[in-house]
Amino acid sequence: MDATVWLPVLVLGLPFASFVLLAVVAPLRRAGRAAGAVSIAAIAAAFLGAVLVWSVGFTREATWTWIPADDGPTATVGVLVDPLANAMLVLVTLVSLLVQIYSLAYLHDERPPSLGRYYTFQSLFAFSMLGLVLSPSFIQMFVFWELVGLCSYLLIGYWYARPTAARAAVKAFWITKLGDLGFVIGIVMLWAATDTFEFRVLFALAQEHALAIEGLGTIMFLIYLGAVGKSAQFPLHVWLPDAMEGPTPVSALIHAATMVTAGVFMVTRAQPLFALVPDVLALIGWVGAFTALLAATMACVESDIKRVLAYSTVSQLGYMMAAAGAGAPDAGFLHLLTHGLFKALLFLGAGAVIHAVGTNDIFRMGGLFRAMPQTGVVFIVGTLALAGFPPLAGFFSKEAILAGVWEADMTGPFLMLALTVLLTAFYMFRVVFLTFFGRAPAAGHPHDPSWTMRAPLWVLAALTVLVGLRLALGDVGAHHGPGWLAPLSVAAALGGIALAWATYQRGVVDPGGLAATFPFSVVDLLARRRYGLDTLYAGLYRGFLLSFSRLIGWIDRYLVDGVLNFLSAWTLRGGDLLRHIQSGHAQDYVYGVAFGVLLLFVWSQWWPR
Amino acid sequence: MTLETAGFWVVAVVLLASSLAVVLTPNLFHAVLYLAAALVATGVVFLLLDSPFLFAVQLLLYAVGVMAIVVFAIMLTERLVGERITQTSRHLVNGGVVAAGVFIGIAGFLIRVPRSLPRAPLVGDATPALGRALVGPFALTLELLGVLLVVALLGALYFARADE
Amino acid sequence: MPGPDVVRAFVLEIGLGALLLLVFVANLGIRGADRRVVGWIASWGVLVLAFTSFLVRPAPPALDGMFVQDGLAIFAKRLFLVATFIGLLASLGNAQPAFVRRAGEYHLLILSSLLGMFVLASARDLILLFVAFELMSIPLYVLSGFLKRQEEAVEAALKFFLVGSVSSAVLAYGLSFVYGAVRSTNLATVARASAATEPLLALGLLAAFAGFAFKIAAFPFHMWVPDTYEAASTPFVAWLSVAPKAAGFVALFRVYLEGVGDRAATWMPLVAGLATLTIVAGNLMALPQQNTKRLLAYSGIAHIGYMLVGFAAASASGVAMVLFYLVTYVFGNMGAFLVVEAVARSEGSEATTAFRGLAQRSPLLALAMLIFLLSLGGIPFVAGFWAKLYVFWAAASAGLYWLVLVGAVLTVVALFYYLVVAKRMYIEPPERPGRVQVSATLALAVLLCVGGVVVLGVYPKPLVMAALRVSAPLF
Amino acid sequence: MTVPVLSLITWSPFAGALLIMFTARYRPLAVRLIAVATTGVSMVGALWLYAVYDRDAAGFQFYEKVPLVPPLGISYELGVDGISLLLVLLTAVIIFAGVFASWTVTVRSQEFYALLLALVTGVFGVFVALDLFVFFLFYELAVLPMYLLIGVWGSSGEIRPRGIFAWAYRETGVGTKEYAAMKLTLYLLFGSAFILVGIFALYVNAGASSFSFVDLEGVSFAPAVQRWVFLAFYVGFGVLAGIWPLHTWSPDGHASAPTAVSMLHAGVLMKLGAYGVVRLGMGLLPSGAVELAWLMGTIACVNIVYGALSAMAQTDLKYVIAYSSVSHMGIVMLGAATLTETGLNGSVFQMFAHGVMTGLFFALVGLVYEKAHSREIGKMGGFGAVMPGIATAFTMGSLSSLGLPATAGFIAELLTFLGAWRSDHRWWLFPAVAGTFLTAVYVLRVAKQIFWGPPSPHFQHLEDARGPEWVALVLLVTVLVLFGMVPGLAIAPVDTATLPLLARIVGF
Amino acid sequence: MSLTAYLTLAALVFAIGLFGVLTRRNAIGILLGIELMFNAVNINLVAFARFHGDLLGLVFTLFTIAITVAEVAVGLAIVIVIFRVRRTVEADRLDLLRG
Repeated sequence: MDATVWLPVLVLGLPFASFVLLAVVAPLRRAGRAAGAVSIAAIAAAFLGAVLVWSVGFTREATWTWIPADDGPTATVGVLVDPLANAMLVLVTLVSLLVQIYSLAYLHDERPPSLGRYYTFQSLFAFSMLGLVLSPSFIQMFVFWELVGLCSYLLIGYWYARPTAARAAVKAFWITKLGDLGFVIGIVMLWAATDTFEFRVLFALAQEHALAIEGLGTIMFLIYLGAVGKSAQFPLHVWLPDAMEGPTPVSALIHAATMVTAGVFMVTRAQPLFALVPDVLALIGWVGAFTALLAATMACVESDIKRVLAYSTVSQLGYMMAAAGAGAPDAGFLHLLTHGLFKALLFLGAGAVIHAVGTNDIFRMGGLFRAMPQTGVVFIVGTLALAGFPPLAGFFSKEAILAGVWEADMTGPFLMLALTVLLTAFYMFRVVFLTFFGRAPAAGHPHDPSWTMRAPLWVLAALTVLVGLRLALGDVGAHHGPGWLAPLSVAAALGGIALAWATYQRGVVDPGGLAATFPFSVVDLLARRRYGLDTLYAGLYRGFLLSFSRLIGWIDRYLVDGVLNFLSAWTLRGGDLLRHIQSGHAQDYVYGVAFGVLLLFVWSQWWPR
Repeated sequence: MTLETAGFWVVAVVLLASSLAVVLTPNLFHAVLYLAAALVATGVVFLLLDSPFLFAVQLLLYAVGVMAIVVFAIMLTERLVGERITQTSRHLVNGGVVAAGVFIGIAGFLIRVPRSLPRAPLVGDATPALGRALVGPFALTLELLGVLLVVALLGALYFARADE
Repeated sequence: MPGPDVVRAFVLEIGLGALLLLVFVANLGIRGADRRVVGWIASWGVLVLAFTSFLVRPAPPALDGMFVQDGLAIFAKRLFLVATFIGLLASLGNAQPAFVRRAGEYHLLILSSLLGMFVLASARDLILLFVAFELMSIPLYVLSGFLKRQEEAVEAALKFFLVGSVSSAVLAYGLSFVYGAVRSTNLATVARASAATEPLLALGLLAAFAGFAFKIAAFPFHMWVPDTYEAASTPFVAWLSVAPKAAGFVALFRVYLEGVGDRAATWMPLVAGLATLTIVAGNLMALPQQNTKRLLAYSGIAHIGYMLVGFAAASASGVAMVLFYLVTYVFGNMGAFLVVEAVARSEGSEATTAFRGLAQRSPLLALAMLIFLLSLGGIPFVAGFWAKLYVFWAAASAGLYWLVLVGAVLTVVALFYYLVVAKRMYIEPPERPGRVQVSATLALAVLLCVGGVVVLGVYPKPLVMAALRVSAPLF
Repeated sequence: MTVPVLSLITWSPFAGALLIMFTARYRPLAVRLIAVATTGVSMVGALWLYAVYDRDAAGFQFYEKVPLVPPLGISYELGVDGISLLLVLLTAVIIFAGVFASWTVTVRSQEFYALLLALVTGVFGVFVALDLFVFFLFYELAVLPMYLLIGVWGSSGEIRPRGIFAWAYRETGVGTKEYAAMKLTLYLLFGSAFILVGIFALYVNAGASSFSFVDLEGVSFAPAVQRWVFLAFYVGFGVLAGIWPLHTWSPDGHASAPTAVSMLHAGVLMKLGAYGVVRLGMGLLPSGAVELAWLMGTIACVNIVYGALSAMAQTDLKYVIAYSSVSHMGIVMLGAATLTETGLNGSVFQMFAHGVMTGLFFALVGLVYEKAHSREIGKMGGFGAVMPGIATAFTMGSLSSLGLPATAGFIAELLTFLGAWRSDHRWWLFPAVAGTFLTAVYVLRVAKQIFWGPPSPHFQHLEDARGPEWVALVLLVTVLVLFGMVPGLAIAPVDTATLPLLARIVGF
Repeated sequence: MSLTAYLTLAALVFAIGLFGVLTRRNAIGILLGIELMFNAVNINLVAFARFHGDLLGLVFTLFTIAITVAEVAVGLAIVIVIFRVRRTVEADRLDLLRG
């Protein structure tokens, strides 16, 4: 094994080792902060390794048999290192590292065993996410796909004693699992047709146009369904806002920067296959754009700071998917990377705010900029990046997406995305104005957090700026759209900011009044009810699934088993009835003999021979 | 119509009539008398079948012996109970149907027997041969019968004695 | 003059006759009310005969072929002797006045019935067969009412007697037709006659079958069984439930299978139908029983059905498997009845509830009962399993898969009521503490049965081989 | 002379049972130590077997043969191939864990352990027996002790008589342990009646006067025989494998049984049924299998979905797990019905995975029940805080149950899915996949209800698992994860057995 | 007369006997029915013997007659003991044992 193999394996193995260590050595885990140190050390080392891999920038694939079979393995595992994976490796390890450091302070009130549990899960998550990134095959991707889902479930439910957290955790698991059904059916079908899960083989087949499988469109659609669940695309996006019940660092890491982008990553990774099915691609694009818009409208009416960010994540994931659907996966991937940085920044910033004021409600905050200026600065940097201001990272990637969509002649999605630019700026600045400016509520003495929380914020803010600058200087992966695109999007963003300023800072526009005027009133109403989707799902779950299961349960107990009990009861009763022929009267017994004789006579004549 | 045929019909009527009387008459004592008649009629059937020895056995051993025991038993129970010896029947129709069914079943086989089976020629008195057979090949059977009779007597005595 | 061959053929009968005389004389000679010593004499005598029977070798037919001491007869006689020995042993400890004072009569009746069985097993002549049949039956009527002070006992005797006499009449009636059809009372001649074509022979064999069916207690000729079993004294019932049944089966084999060749198959559907009815009715009617003896009576009827399955196979292996079944049934069923006797003597009740918590009171007795029940239920590693298995195997070989399936499924019903007794013993708590007192002779009898069931369960091979050997010449 | 290792594995628990009965009266600790030692011997034996099994040679190995009844062709013939190898290992693991999981049985513990060990001998015997007759004997031995084990040491639930058959429920006493014990025993013996008939039919039709599997394998039976005998085997073994609609003994039985018995029964005995179908049904009757695969697979799909939905409807914890077994056994049967290499491998793998998983579940439920004295899910809540170890293990079991990767359940389900889509009845894939989702719903719902949520003050005194109980949990969880991460451990030997089987089925 | 005539006569007597057994309430009455049934057997046997010119039937008859006597003796003894214990000979009232 040469370095090009063992280095990525090492990057993958370090968090795993940390996980196993923490999982098995209970005293270490129960020590809490020591567990954190172990986990952080592991992820830091992994980060260094990832940077090393990235800086060298090689492409390498290595696989080993996982599920053996007679004629070649059914499934393999391995590592696939290429530019796509390299970039993700760095992003994942970096954000993980920062979040883990941040968590040390953020969760310092937790009991040591709980904290140990947290870091155990964090290590597992880092391992799973890295494994997903390095997957050379669909099956390995699916394995880690599920594992990150598991970590998401466990970490959303970190405060398992809270009923809301418990509910949110299972909801997240179930909804993403729903999408994963498609994923697994898709790869099973693909395997049945091609006998392989490996990207390399599949891509080669695609290249040679040898992948003429009946129903490839269906297969790819089903696989895409996995991404719909994981990357919170409409209509399976409903779990992500609820997932905010988890600790904020978790939201930053899993539900913003890394795990939720797995769907985008997968679609990007499998681009050669998706490229074969333009219909599915178009669908991906439309759904992405629609998701982006829909989530943005919901973000506009949300009052929970984390939920606003969550909807914004959904919205941005929609962008990425739209890009992938428009045949511009590079743009989408770029946005994935930049979004990973500034959304993590935003979440961690929000975490600092929540940590300070003890509430999630933006209407109960205000004037915090003075109390926690450092947090304010980095949060505004993140917001600007998200809103798409040059020269911050978000501007370029979003620009590239818009360009890609435009060039793919997908006007509808383009318009939706463009509108979303405006809305994004609006709802983010709504948060900024309400939180950091305006009148402060009387309660509490909020202040900037300790350095363990501040440092990650600054690092991320710096990276957001630096990456933006880097993108401004060179044109890494940027699409050159039409010349009017950049001004348009900047203008839209400015418009959004202006509207937010006018509404929430200056108060010249009454938000209530604005929401009451047509057509905003309809959107407002629907958005506040989350377009009825949560209700729909809850209704399906309770009204259909649980009721149906109760029906089946009833049928099983009282019909299927009932028939059995009926038979056995009748056997018993039959015995009871039959013994009445045993009347106790001697002559009735002679009747028995007589009947027996008759029976023999009759049988001897008419028995079928 | 030969003598035998005429005799058969007469005896058959008597036999069946007295048999029916046995199972239908309400007075148990009369029933016993009708049974005696039936047994005697059976003896006559034996005579018609050229078996005078069996006629004798039937009359002596069977008719008289059985009658004696039965009458004895009736007397005994009547003495104990001190009431009239009437008896009633149960489920006459059911019994009739089943008995008729059995008869029809038997008849169903009998009608398939060829009618023209000739009667074997008479070979003189069978009684000495009978005696030889009983002490010859049927010696063991006879001995067993002896044991049987003893045991039956033993059992009857065991039940009948009033001690203990 | 009887030659040595004749002596060889009759040695067991002569021995039994001598024993009868000895018991008779001893009974006369005893002064005082306690005549239980007669029981010891009879038991020892039967034991000696049992040992002798294992030395007896087949002999050529005697009395113009009326009487045959072949393998089947010897096999059956060994079985009768073992069963009788166990039955006598178990009744030795019986201290009821009737048994103490009338031990002479009791044992004379049993031994004479045994003599009837002996001859029945060897009879190849219709007349001899009928007489032996009656010699076997009549003492049983008396014995079942032996407790003549008990209302139930005498009632049972009357029922047994009435049904038995009617059946005897039917049997005799049938035999008269058989004789009429073939002009001979020799079974070999009967066997050679062409059966189905001759209506008189068919009628005769059918009617005679009804008579035998009464004796083995097949449905619907079984109806005397539960009442008689419930009311008569238990050791006698234990014996009654096995020995006359075995004799009945041997007689059935002699009349219906021996030497008839392929014609045997004509009986297959009839017997199979009767077997089905018997299995179903016996098992179903056993289900609601609360009295253990009654339960065992009905289960015994079901077992007869299983044996009829083997008979229905109408093959040498079928006969052999019935014989094997009979042996396991001797041990299993007698054992179960004897445990009931033990519990009833101690608890004064024959209800299944008397068994509550037996496992905690007398674990060994409970274990013995469990073994018997498992054997009766046809569970592996005890004798009854092989018995069922072999009859099924024989039936399957004859193509009667449906019958095997019916039998096997009904085994499950049977297990229900066996397990109910097991539940009383093992799962339910005892109603009162203390061990169940068992007399030494009864315990020995139970032990013999356990031994039989377990040994046959673990190593059935020699007996199976023996049964196959003796049944092969029938065809 | 070689050591008869299969006999050693098989009879060691039985020897333990005898030892316990005769030497350890009123000495509870000795009882347990004997049980640990003798099952330990089996476990070591099984591991050794697993280690030295020659994967290249394949076929039946560690062959033993002693004639029992030569004229009928019955002999004590043992051997293992890849499939039985894995199942022997499973049995060893489960019983070893089961001995620890029932450490706290106090009532009549001597008899309890003796019966348990006797039963295990039956289970081992079924997996290693090559003579159909001996196979059947072991089968019965594995079923019967259950009656007393449930009847004496079980627990009663409550089921209200309702519906159109309500009177029948009152008549049979549904819900009590006596009812459950009786139902289970009779139902399984009912199944064995079919098996017996099937075995006889084969024996008679082969005319070979041998009950040996190896001999019968060489006979090709007439298609009609194959069809009917396969059906008999399918129904007979299917009862034990919990096929719909013959499964209703299983929820009642498993719910009423004491911990170790539930573990063993759901974990291993139900596999006897599936193993029987695969080994005898498919192994001896290839054309019958092909002809009736549609039936098997379709009913398996019903099992998967129906079992999962039924599980979802339950309010009694043990019933949930019991119905989950019904659902998961559907995967086993489906895998077999696909008649493909991956499907069969998946089937066998699922036997193993489900065995460990459900063993773990029942061990946990037993612990929870023992501590909380309740099986009502609705009455529990927040146990995670007081019993984190049990909660963790339960979560692990849940995850395997819903087929999460890196647990054994995933591999099994994946392989079955792959097989299903390659079979002649592709649509089987969809109910099977839907089943995993339904499983996720009910299993996580239960986990949430019991372990998550605010801790109730009522249950604050509860304790986590202790001492010997940990042995069971850790052992089972480890196996579950190990085989999930390194599936080759199981598949490599299994594949050597499924391939020849398939060659016979598809290539006949 | 033909053989069939005798056999039919016997069959009728047999059926009448059976009828009596089934319908009489008094135990002694039932016994009389049984007698009739055995009687039918005898007619059969003698008829066969005569038509076949054979001795065996007569031998058989002798044994049957003797056995019938023995049966009746035992039967009557049972009736007597029943009467002594239960004060009735009505078969219908003897139903302590049932089910």
